[in-house]
Amino acid sequence: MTASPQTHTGVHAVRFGVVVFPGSNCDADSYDAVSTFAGAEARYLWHKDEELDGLDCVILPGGFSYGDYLRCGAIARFSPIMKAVRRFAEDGGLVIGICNGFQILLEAGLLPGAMHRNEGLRFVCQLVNLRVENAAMPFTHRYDEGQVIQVPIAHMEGNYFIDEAGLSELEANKQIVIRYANESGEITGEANPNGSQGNIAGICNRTSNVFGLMPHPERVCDSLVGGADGRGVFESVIDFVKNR
Amino acid sequence: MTTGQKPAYELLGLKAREYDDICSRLGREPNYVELAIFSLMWSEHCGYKHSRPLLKNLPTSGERILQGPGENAGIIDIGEGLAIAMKIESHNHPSAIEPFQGAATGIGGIVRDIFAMGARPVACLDPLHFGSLEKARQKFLLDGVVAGVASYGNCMGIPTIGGELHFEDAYEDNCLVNVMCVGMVEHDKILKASASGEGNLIILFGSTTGRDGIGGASILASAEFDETAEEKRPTVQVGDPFTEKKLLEACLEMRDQGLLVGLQDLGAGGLSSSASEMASKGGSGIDMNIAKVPLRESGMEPFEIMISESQERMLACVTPANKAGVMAICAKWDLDATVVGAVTGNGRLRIFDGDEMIGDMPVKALVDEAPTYCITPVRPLHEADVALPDDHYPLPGDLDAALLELLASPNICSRRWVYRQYDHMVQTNNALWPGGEAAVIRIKGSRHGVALVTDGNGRRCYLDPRRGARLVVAEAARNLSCAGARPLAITNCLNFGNPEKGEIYHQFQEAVEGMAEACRELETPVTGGNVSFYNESFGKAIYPNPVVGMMGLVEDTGRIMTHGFKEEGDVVLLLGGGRPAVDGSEYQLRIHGEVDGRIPDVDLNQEKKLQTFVRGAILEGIAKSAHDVSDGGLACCLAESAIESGVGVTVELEAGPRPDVALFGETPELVVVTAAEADLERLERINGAGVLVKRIGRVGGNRIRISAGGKGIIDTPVAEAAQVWRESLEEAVAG
Amino acid sequence: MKAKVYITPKKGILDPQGVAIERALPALGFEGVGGVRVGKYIELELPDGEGAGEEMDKMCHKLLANPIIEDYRFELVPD
Amino acid sequence: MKAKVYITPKKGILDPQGVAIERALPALGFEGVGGVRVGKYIELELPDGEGAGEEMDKMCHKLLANPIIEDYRFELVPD
Ligand SMILES: Nc1ncnc2c1ncn2[C@@H]1O[C@H](COP(=O)(O)OP(=O)(O)O)[C@@H](O)[C@H]1O
Ligand SMILES: [Mg+2]
Repeated sequence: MTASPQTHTGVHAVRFGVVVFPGSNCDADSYDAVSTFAGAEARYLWHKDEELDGLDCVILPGGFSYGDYLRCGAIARFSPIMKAVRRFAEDGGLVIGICNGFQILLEAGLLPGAMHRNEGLRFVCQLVNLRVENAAMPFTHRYDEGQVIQVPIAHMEGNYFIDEAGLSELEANKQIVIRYANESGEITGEANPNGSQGNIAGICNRTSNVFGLMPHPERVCDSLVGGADGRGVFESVIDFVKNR
Repeated sequence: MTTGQKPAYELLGLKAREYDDICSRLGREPNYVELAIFSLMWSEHCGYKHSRPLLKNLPTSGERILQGPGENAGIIDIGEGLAIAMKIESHNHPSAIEPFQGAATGIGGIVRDIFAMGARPVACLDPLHFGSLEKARQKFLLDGVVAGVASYGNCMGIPTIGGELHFEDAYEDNCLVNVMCVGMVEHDKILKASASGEGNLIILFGSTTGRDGIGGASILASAEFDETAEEKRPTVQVGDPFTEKKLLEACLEMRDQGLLVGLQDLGAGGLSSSASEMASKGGSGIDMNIAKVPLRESGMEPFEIMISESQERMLACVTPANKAGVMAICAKWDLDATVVGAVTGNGRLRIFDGDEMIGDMPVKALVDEAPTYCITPVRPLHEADVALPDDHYPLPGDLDAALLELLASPNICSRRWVYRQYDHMVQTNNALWPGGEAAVIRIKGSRHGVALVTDGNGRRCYLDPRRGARLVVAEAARNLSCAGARPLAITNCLNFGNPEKGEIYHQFQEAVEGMAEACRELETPVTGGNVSFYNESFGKAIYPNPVVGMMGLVEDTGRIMTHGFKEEGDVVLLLGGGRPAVDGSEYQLRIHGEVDGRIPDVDLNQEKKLQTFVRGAILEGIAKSAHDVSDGGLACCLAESAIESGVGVTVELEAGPRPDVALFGETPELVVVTAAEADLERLERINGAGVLVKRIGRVGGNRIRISAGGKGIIDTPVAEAAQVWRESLEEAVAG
Repeated sequence: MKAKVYITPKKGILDPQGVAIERALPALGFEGVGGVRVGKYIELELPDGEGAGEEMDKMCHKLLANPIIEDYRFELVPD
Repeated sequence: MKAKVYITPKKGILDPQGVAIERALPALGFEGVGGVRVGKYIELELPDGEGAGEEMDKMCHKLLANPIIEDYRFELVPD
């Protein structure tokens, strides 16, 4: 492991790595978003890299890795870097998969379940309301439980599926982190943009260090371009790492 | 000759005279490979045979224009060492045959044009025109085209942030699918499509070459459709946005490492066109070895390899020293790359199959010397000299119902069904989301932004092509001004019928001249564009439709204007001297079922003053909303601002034209602005040019209320208007 | 009866999915695989009767396949 | 040899594409069609040899199908 970089105040900057797969297209957005936070720094990771040196959090960004041909995330999960990501997660490292990144985490088995095509069979790009179901984990502790935030989605396959047993387990372990809701935080069929089971928009693993979500928090970190409700995700990570 | 086999040149679409011309330029008869290449380069699509002389009239230079027409895209300086590359193109014929793949490969093609200039694509816009949605076929086309744009643009990670959507019977057999792409580039990184330096290498990279798209450009875009359209189908190409995304990243890496002498995409005309254009721009020649081209299919003929339009391929000119660098980048992105040729000094395109030379043509003859034709223009009978009187049509009994019907018109209602399918947020630059006057993207790390809009109105151009084209340019500029941006330049796509006919040629000539006048007056030079002829079937042409893509500069992204009302009590002002008319309006078509009369002409000088004033009011922080009066007239303009905000409005008009004309008549040179009472004096002070300002009402309540001469003529709840406006398109598509 | 429909990209038409899979396979430890073509496989139940074959053909042509870029064939299996 | 792979949505699991097709059919004049399930059909060439079946099974399980929501079967056809 290489030595940790230090900021001039002597405090560790929180180090994010953004994985670039061929076909990733939210890699730069994630990188740019992270770079706006004081005390954070970002670097790109190439999908053929086999090591993750000195990182605090790995982002699997949105996009169409390998064109999303065959199935979303199906080919990307075999990239060399995914072996390193798996080890990193097993050692307690923070991993966040956004949109295509979430799909890759599912395909890789780092999170349970699978994605279907959206119920309406069309690509859906819009702001949605999300209710924070679990605000006691590394990626959301800056939000309040039950808080409603506005974050955009943009996907063709975000219709989350898991079998009954798996669902009970998710619920029992508080692994459902965010759900699609209406403005007042009610979980309704109308508020569900893609047919996801239980309006699930994002889940984590049992140890809550791996987080996958279809909405794009990196797109709402600047009110000039649509809002700032996504900042909490990155602020949560930064806080969590600093206080670890 | 009535029987027997037609000569080869004729089957390839060349005229006898053109064939003789080729022979004299070669000093002999061409062989089949050469003939195929000539027929492609001298097709309407590549050779601009009927448009070149007229396009010369367009203004193309200006202080900010770094690159005018001639390269893959135009380039406009936006300061701070940055520039915008932009270009629009049609994919009408391929989309009519296979809407999904036609639209997808349309996006693919225009995006390649942008990164061929060394620019990173930051936005796409898609002006679309179909026949009436009441027909199942039109729904199928719309659905497929939108899904195709979405699939390609979304995968590439380029936000589709604007466009247009019109439905009119004239497009029933010939839909228009125009696509525009905009890119960002630093001045010193701009690339050109030129091949120079004897001994430099020509590298082909990207997808393999197959039979798909053989003859696509020349056959599809240079002929009318008829019963044989079915037979032309095998030329359909399938888009591969994943490969294109890798191509994009690889090309920009090559650019950053300074590895390229020139870069060119392969579009219509395939290798023939790309290679000869690169040689032409570099003042050089190219020797091309087709035996080196990686093929997707076995048994391809040499001429097929030269004219294949397989997608997702690029051609680079590279010094021998930089070859390894280029190859390494291609390997990194898992792209095939092959040296297929070399630059020579002889000014010829020579084709080799291994050691055997199978073609030898002067580059200049191929690229610059396609014959041009001027047709005697004939003014069509339907073009009228006078406008209709205000009382030409009976006054509708229920004006509220007429307003709702217009708001529900597929030409006016919300386009959310479309843009929801486009990833319009990726790259996180959207300072203004789709649905407003114009799209605005920020420039990261700068206060500046870029505003973008497309505009085309075939119906008006049909009634008067010159006035129509002037109006299209003026309206595009007005939309940008209403968003707070200063219009800088346009790109354009000229969609017309068969130019060999006098009436079509007349429409084309008038429209180009009208566009030129407006661009000159409004100081928005033309940086490039595209011509799409032969948009006609069974002898019936589309409406003449010059589509304009315009960009403007936003000085401060903190000062962008939107059209929704902002606050109860704000004063509603009508700016400008335009007089509404029914001729060519959506009201005329929708309520009275006609397209007739003569559209008003735009006073470009007044228009310019009006726009300067509107921008001033925005920059000074006086205007709180701005919206131009366009489709559906003043009533729809007010309703849209009310719907956007959920706040109503009360307006009192003077007794003037008949109520329906006042409400729904269309006119250039009118903008609705709202402002706080306290700011009105300041507004007056900045009105140096004396633009007409009328105070017409106040924002407030939850109804849209309009009276004229003291008599109420509209009283509609905002919620009701909002509902029909929001839901109509989705219902029309589903129903 | 039951119908099984096989839809494949037309010969000579690019199959981006097939190409992407083929290129990825070696890295996954599958060497020497070529000619990957990805199509659709659709199963459905339709009413028994005389014209079932014709009906299926029409259905494939109009909806299930895109005859411009895809070939199709189907089998009818009595229940 | 050649392999033909059939991938189908698991029984009892939602198939949004199948549902959409089923809904669209009556409007196109196809009545009484039900149980539409949309899957994938993949053809590929693989090296002849002993373990071809095992190899294919692994490829299907690991890559071509997602065993959580999809079933697969394949046929090997000697050239
Ligand atoms: N085909 C399309 N794709 C994406 N956005 C579109 C499309 N058509 C229209 N829009 C967007 O919808 C909004 C309204 O369109 P339109 O009614 O044509 O505007 P205007 O009346 O200002 O000309 C604009 O933001 C426009 O960019
Ligand atoms: Mg407008």
